[in-house]
Amino acid sequence: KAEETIKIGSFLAVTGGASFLGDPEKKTLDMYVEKINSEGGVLGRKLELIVYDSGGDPKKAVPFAKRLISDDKVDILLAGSTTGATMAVIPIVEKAGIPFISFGGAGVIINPVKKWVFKTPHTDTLAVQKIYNDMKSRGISKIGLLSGSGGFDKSCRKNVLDLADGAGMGVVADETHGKGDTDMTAQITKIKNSAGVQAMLYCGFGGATSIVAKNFKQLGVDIPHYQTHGSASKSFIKNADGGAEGVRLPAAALVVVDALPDSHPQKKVASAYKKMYEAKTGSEISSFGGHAYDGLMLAVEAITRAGTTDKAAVLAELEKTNNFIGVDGIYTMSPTDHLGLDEASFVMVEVKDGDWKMLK
Amino acid sequence: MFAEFLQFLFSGITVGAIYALVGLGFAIIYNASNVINFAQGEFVMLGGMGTVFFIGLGLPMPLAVLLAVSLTVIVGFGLERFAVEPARDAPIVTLIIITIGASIFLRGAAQLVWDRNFHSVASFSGSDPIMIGGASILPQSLWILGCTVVIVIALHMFFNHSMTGKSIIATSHNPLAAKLMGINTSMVLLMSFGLSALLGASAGILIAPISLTYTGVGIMLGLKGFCAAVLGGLGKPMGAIAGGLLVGISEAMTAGYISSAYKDAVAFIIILAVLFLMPNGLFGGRGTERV
Amino acid sequence: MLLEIRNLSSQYGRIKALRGIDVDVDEGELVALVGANGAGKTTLLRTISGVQPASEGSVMLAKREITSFSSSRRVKLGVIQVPEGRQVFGPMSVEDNLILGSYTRERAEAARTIEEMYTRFPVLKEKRHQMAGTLSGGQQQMLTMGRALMAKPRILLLDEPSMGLAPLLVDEIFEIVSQLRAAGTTIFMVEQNAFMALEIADRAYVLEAGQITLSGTGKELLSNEKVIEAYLGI
Amino acid sequence: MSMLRVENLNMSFGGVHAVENMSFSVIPGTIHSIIGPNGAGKTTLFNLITGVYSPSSGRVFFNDRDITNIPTFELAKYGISRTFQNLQIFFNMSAVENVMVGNHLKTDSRFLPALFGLSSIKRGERECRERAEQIMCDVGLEKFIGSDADSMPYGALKWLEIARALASEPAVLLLDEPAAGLNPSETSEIDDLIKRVAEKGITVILVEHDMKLVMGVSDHILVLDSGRKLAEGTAEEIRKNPDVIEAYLGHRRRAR
Amino acid sequence: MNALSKPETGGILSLALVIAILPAFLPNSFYFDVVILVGINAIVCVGLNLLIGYTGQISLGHAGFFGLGAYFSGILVSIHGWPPLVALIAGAVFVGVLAYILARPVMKLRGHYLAMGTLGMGIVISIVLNQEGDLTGGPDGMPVDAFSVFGWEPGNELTWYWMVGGLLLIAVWLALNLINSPVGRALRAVHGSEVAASVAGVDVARYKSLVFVVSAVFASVAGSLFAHYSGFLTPSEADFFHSIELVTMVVLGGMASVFGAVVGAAVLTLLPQLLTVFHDYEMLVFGAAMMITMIFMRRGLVPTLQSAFNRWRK
Ligand SMILES: Nc1ncnc2c1ncn2[C@@H]1O[C@H](COP(=O)(O)OP(=O)(O)OP(=O)(O)O)[C@@H](O)[C@H]1O
Ligand SMILES: Nc1ncnc2c1ncn2[C@@H]1O[C@H](COP(=O)(O)OP(=O)(O)OP(=O)(O)O)[C@@H](O)[C@H]1O
Ligand SMILES: [Mg+2]
Ligand SMILES: [Mg+2]
Repeated sequence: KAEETIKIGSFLAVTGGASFLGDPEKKTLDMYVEKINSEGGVLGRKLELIVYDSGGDPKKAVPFAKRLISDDKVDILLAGSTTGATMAVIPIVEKAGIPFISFGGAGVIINPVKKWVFKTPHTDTLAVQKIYNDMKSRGISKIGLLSGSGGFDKSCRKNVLDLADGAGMGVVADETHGKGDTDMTAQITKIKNSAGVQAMLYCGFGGATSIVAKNFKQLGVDIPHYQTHGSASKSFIKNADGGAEGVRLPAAALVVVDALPDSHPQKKVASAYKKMYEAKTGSEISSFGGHAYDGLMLAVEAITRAGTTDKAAVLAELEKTNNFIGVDGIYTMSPTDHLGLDEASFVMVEVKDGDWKMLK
Repeated sequence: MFAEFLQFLFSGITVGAIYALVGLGFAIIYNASNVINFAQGEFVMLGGMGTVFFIGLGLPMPLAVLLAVSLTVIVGFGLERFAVEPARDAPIVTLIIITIGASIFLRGAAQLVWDRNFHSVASFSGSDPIMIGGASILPQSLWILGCTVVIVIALHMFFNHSMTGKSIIATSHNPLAAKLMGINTSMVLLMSFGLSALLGASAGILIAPISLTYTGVGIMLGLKGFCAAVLGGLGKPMGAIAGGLLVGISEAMTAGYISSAYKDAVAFIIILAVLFLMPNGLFGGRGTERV
Repeated sequence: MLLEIRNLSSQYGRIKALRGIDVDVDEGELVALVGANGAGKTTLLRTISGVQPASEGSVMLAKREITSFSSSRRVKLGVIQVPEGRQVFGPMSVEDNLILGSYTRERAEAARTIEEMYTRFPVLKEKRHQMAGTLSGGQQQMLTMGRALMAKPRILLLDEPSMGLAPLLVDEIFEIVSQLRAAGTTIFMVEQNAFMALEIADRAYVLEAGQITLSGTGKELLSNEKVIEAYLGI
Repeated sequence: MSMLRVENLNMSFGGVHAVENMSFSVIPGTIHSIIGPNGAGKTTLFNLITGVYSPSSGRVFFNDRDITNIPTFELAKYGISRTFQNLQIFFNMSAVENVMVGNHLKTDSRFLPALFGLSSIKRGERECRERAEQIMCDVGLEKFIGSDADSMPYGALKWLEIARALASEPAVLLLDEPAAGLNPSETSEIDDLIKRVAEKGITVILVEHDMKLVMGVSDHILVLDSGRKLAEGTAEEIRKNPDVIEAYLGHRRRAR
Repeated sequence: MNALSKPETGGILSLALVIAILPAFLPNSFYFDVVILVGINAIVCVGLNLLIGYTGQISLGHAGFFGLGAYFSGILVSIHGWPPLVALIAGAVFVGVLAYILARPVMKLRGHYLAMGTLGMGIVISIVLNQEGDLTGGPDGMPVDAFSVFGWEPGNELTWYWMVGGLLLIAVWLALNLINSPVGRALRAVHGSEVAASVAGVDVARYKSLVFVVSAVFASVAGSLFAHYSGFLTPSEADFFHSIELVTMVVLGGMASVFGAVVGAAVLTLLPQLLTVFHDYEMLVFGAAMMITMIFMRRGLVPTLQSAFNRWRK
């Protein structure tokens, strides 16, 4: 029936400690659903978006997922700002059999592959690989690791440790800080004083990224400082109060879109998204909203190709996604790859004069 | 080696002073009303976020600070009048729940009015670290320490040597008798919430350059501030300072020498150990209940 | 009349504790109030000092209607109550307790009065730095008395001042009450020690179940059959 | 033969000697009063005997067993019960339940049977309640049987405390100023009660400032002053003792 | 007949009735899910109320016991392959022993110091669950196998519903038994006056420990159930906010009221679901609702409504 809407269900960390993820994600979804509807919808049907605020709490995410599936009867889930919330609902999603595109960061979400679960953000695995490659090119082989205690932070830390051997890296210090900590000088001092340390890598996101950068500078540590795509937002640079200078990190092309050459395949998509987001919300883009953009577009693509919202058909089409250009990268999925991005979708950037500078 | 220790110490003192300032806010309200105000962390948030907001409007820093503090004090008054006063003689837990409700309410309101991003506030006097014995400390940390010392001395004088201060304490111990002495107890309560809000807001502004600020900043700080206040012995300004520093330093030392993964746990274990040995905190003294 | 109470009623929730009370206390008079447990004596004093709202009727002080005044305003006008049951500020020092008694007065004057109190109650001087909560029952009773006197009351409302006191001290308290009265302080006193109270009182009222049932001079009531049976236990 | 014996008991609170070198003994089945000026250490002595405080030094014996430092709840098993100068009522319970708590040691309070609501527990409860109601009637609280403690007047609460103490079927009952705040006719009811209790063979230790009451009921009187023993003897001896008159009674003849 | 006239018996029968007829009004599995969560929370709250409401001892750390029970089941069943029922009991025993060890020092604290002590205890537990990633999966959580007893599995929501409903009834029954026994009276006496209770022969420290352990075991069992029901655990089950939530349930429903605990759990579990219509105003409304209820019904929902009802009947 043409009148029937296509229901998109979502639960996001709109408030709470991870709201810097959920907030732009929600805004992006709202914005583009409206845009798509004004352009006639999908399969001639309007999209209907139902968003619940999980506050980033996995415990709250679970009942919302159940509610979306069995009460709201949505056709697809585009949800889960954090890894924790995503992981908590996976058993439900798998049991119910409904396509689920997560915006959670960690690789564990799709690795091992779960039948119904996809994700759009680059994994920390990719990020760590990218960072290791950059380090190797600078002759760095011994690093000190600092990580926060959130889900993403821990998963990232695990990757750093797991991939180290293969990449010929040695982790000589492994420090963590707590949620809401306001000072990491003790940890950084320890890293600084570890024997043979050549660079520091920080796994984490949110406000802590700036504090780490500030403390790093305050302590006058003079080794290279790496962070992850979790820090890829302008506020990281701004809030670090000068401490971000020289920090290197892998980021989506979206983050440095203005610096991209016109020939870059993502330039067009990313600029359009950036323009629209900034015009509509009046705030600066972050790469997190981009995850939601890609998720929505992937879903729309798959549904359009399938010509139906039948869940199995949409699942099959999602797995057939091929060279889809999103703001996070170019997706090519398969039944064994529910992310579809590779290391190439990251660009390595360095903070220079208060802005991102693309390396090479 | 010593430089490392010194660095941990500086780090601990900085964080500890922040906890202490928040803890002081708990102490003041407790002194007047025996209420533990779990919305204290939101005062800290309002101070910081308010300053960011007013600076964003293009106002100069001092004016923004003034307005942010005033805003917080007004919220403090409102909290007392509309949430705490009507439930004055309710049991401890009920009041805890009310103030937790208030903190959720205030956080929700702040998120609605402002955004949910992290913001920084410029340091008061530059951000070039000062080196002492091979360890570095930020000028802002010295600001925090300085203000903490001034505030605690002022509070100590106020509570122990001024009639108004004494009337606040008297009100908390025996509101009926306080009324019979001619103390306007409802005014005392109002003032104590205002004072505590003022302190919380100041803490929020002082630490914003170090810790960044956002609408959720009050949760963890409020909790740690509560630890500081209890550890030192409730209602004792000096105790809150000692408690804050103890928590801060033990966190930093644990992170430095034992395990950063368990630094929060160690801090709490120290608190538990202290309470087990001294059930009324470090400076709480003995109970005075007689039968 | 310094204190005029007309048709005063007060209640706790739905429990009526006072119904239509009329009481007069003249300038310089010592008036006693006797009654059984739960008769409403404390409630009457609380209503006069403003910590318990009146549901009906009026309280006048020196021809001035004060029914709607807050307790702190009444204290400023000199209405001072010594509450029942030793309401000291437990964790504060004895001295601080006394100082708080002079909350509404000048500091310098208060300093002088505190020395008076120490001469009147030497134990308090001895224990000036001790926490009030650790005093013995009788010592606390003296403290509340001293604390009230610190305010230089115009009318002193005493709620069972001799409760829990040693005989010697009971005598002393009554002695103090007589002295205060001789010095012109108006006193309205609730007392279970009906003998002594009626003996020194100019006039007295009997309160039963929230109503005044008898009144007269102290001597009259002392010889009243009903009073003797109900309150003197003979 | 003494029921309760105190030997060289000392208690000080940071410099204040509340009880100093106190020794005395109490003969079973008698009414033993302790009087003395305010702050003489009477309540402190009660607190030491009942284990609320532990003494700085000295011993307390009960039927020749050393009970110094035995925790309060254990002492209840020996049959020591008391009331408090500052009332300690369970305001979160009804009046009857207050008295039933007094009977705690005589009721079956094993955890698992209680948890599973075994009928033996239910039966015990019924009996306990009946006994409590009986005691309330005995002390004249029958009209408060259905009341909540927090709605009772002060005077009634004093009786409630006594009822609760009696519910434990004590061998010795310590009363701390039972008549304070009561008027003379109410005090004479206390007088009756104490006598009745003593008739049942319960030893009574009484702290009280109402001399009419004390002089009337006591078999033996101990006078304390500043934590020390000032005098000891029968009512007649005490009444005439010049030290006691000087420190405590005063010269004015009181209460008739 | 006599038993029926008692208010508690009436209460337990009404509760049973509600549980029995509720499924007829639940349109789909989502509603079952919410109601099952209500049941699990209610079990914790009934236990917690024994501690907070009746004995007057605050605990801001009970989610720690809930989380420990949950992880005990999760780890023993999913990693070590224990039978779930055995794991549940083992978890309860472990938590009981832990609570017993902690009880003596913790229960010595009073008022806000006790609040701090229990809060610290809960936080330490939650930090351990967060940090011991090899065992617990860390902050990302861990999946848990389905529940089964001798091969029987409560496959769908309806079976879970009956199971949790039954257990809730048992929990309420046990709690009522305890409260209406000498043990319960002793607990309330401890609340009223510790010194007077001990004069009456109540071993205050022992009773406090006892009720602490009982409430911890209730929480642990509910935690185990939750682990198997939800199939996934994260350390947030044990965190400070969950503890606060549990206490709020107890206080909101009504302290010293067993049915209050059940009602409180229901209200606070349902409320977030109802408030989703307010979108951005959700937190605002939630906070305001908490404050307003506690200000105007400070004894909690059930006791306030109960006395209003009694007055109306008179
Ligand atoms: N806070 C209260 N709430 C409810 N009822 C109360 C309260 N205070 C007193 N009452 C009731 O009011 C009545 C009068 O009490 P009040 O304390 O005035 O008596 P009283 O004459 O002072 O007695 P006492 O000699 O025991 O001090 C009593 O029945 C008492 O139970
Ligand atoms: N916990 C305490 N801390 C400090 N001093 C105390 C404490 N308890 C009692 N005292 C002191 O010990 C002395 C004896 O007090 P106690 O209460 O035993 O006197 P009492 O004989 O019962 O007097 P009253 O007849 O007035 O009740 C007093 O001087 C009192 O100040
Ligand atoms: Mg009275
Ligand atoms: Mg005494």
